Amino acid sequence: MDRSGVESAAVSVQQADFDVGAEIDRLGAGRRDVGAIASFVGLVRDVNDGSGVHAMTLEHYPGMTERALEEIVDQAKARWALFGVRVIHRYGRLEPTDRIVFVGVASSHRGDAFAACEFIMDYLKTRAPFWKREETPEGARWVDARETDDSAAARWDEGVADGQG
Amino acid sequence: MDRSGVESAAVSVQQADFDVGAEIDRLGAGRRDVGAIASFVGLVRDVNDGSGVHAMTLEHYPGMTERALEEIVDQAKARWALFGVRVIHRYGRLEPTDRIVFVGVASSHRGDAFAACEFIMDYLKTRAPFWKREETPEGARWVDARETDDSAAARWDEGVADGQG
Amino acid sequence: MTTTVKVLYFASLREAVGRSAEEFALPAGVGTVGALRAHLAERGEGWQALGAGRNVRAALNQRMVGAEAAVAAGDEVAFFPPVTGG
Amino acid sequence: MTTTVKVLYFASLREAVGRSAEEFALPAGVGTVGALRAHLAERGEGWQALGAGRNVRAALNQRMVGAEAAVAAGDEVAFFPPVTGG
Repeated sequence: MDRSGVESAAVSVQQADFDVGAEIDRLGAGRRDVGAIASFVGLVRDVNDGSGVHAMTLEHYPGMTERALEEIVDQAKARWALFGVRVIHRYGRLEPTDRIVFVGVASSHRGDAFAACEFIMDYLKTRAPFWKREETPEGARWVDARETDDSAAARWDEGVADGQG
Repeated sequence: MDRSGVESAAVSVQQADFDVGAEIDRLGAGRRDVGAIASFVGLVRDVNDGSGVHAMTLEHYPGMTERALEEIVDQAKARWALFGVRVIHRYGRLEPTDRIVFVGVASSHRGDAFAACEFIMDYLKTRAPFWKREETPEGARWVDARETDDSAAARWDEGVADGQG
Repeated sequence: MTTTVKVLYFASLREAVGRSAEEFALPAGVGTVGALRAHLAERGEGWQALGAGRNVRAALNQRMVGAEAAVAAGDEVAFFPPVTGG
Repeated sequence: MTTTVKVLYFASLREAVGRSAEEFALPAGVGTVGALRAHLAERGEGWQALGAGRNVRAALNQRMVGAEAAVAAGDEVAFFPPVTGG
């Protein structure tokens, strides 16, 4: 489904930080018909649900994580006309202002790029096996999943029903 | 409306290229409660409406351009909870793969960041006074506005009517 | 005291009318952007690009406006095709 | 030939049951992910975190599945709370 011929890994799960500018450049590199690159960067915040957050540790399910992210990318590629997709998700201990996740999508037109980028983030939030444990002044706690994340992902299912099925 | 206290120029209209990674980093810098940065980069494509494009020249309306972009940014800030917004639009002669436009938005949560970023692009496409003249094998031609751009911008008006009016 | 408006033309419209800017003395009875446009469209060769059937947008003092916007001496009025940036 | 399933536990569920992985011999009559979960929930202290009222998700061979998914010897089954990455 990648039309570039040269396929680099779409998905990385890693402890290391990443270079946002370089990732965005790579999404446009080597082709002259990319008109739009939409991207998203998620960062650790120093507050969540009213408590201060000193740090967090991201646990994940090695093996399944990569597979889940690749399936989400494949779904996005099946649904929109995309040239390239890149997903990077970190795990381990992170502090406020640290980058957690990057999603970048290259397409001919901005509508597809925006939709696919947001779709991937929404699906990632409900289907990729990561769990956050926050360190707060009241002690460590596992972050609860948000209902708004389920509803954000669900609206894309409705979109499928409305579309070609 | 900018809560950072330190306000840098939100809007730049320039001939020079820009550094996407540095712009995204700046959107998150200096605060520890930014959780989401959505961004968009528009690039010159080597094809448009079936013709090859060697280059294009972007004309604009100095003075009004900056004002129009600032108004679009202000509307986005009034509508969503945003920490920072950055819009850069180039003018002059550009070639395929050159960057044309950057929009970046920082917020606590991804929903606001994505919505504001796409809103700004949609409004920019219909309200910022830029005009593209393409060089093709068949000669130079002014690019026609797309009806899809009008409808993309109009869906946000409906959103206002549905909301607080 | 000025009795003129500054009129600007952009893109294909600038090429059609053969100029990018002019100072224009507002004729009696021309009080809106739409009336100014209709008046200019009567100038002859090239100016029909401002005619009623054409897709022309207008700005008054650097803000997009409709045909009904009131125009007065000292204003800056711009005519141009639909924008295509981004 | 193996007669066990590999069972993995993550995040708060891992802490509640006091282990991250085990090889578990499938009892007679336990043929689905839901039945396996109910069986494990009966183990006592800590294991009620897998109980019927709790918000537990499951994966079979590294794919998210519902309680009805058929499980057989050699499979990898994981139980965990709703995910919170991104």
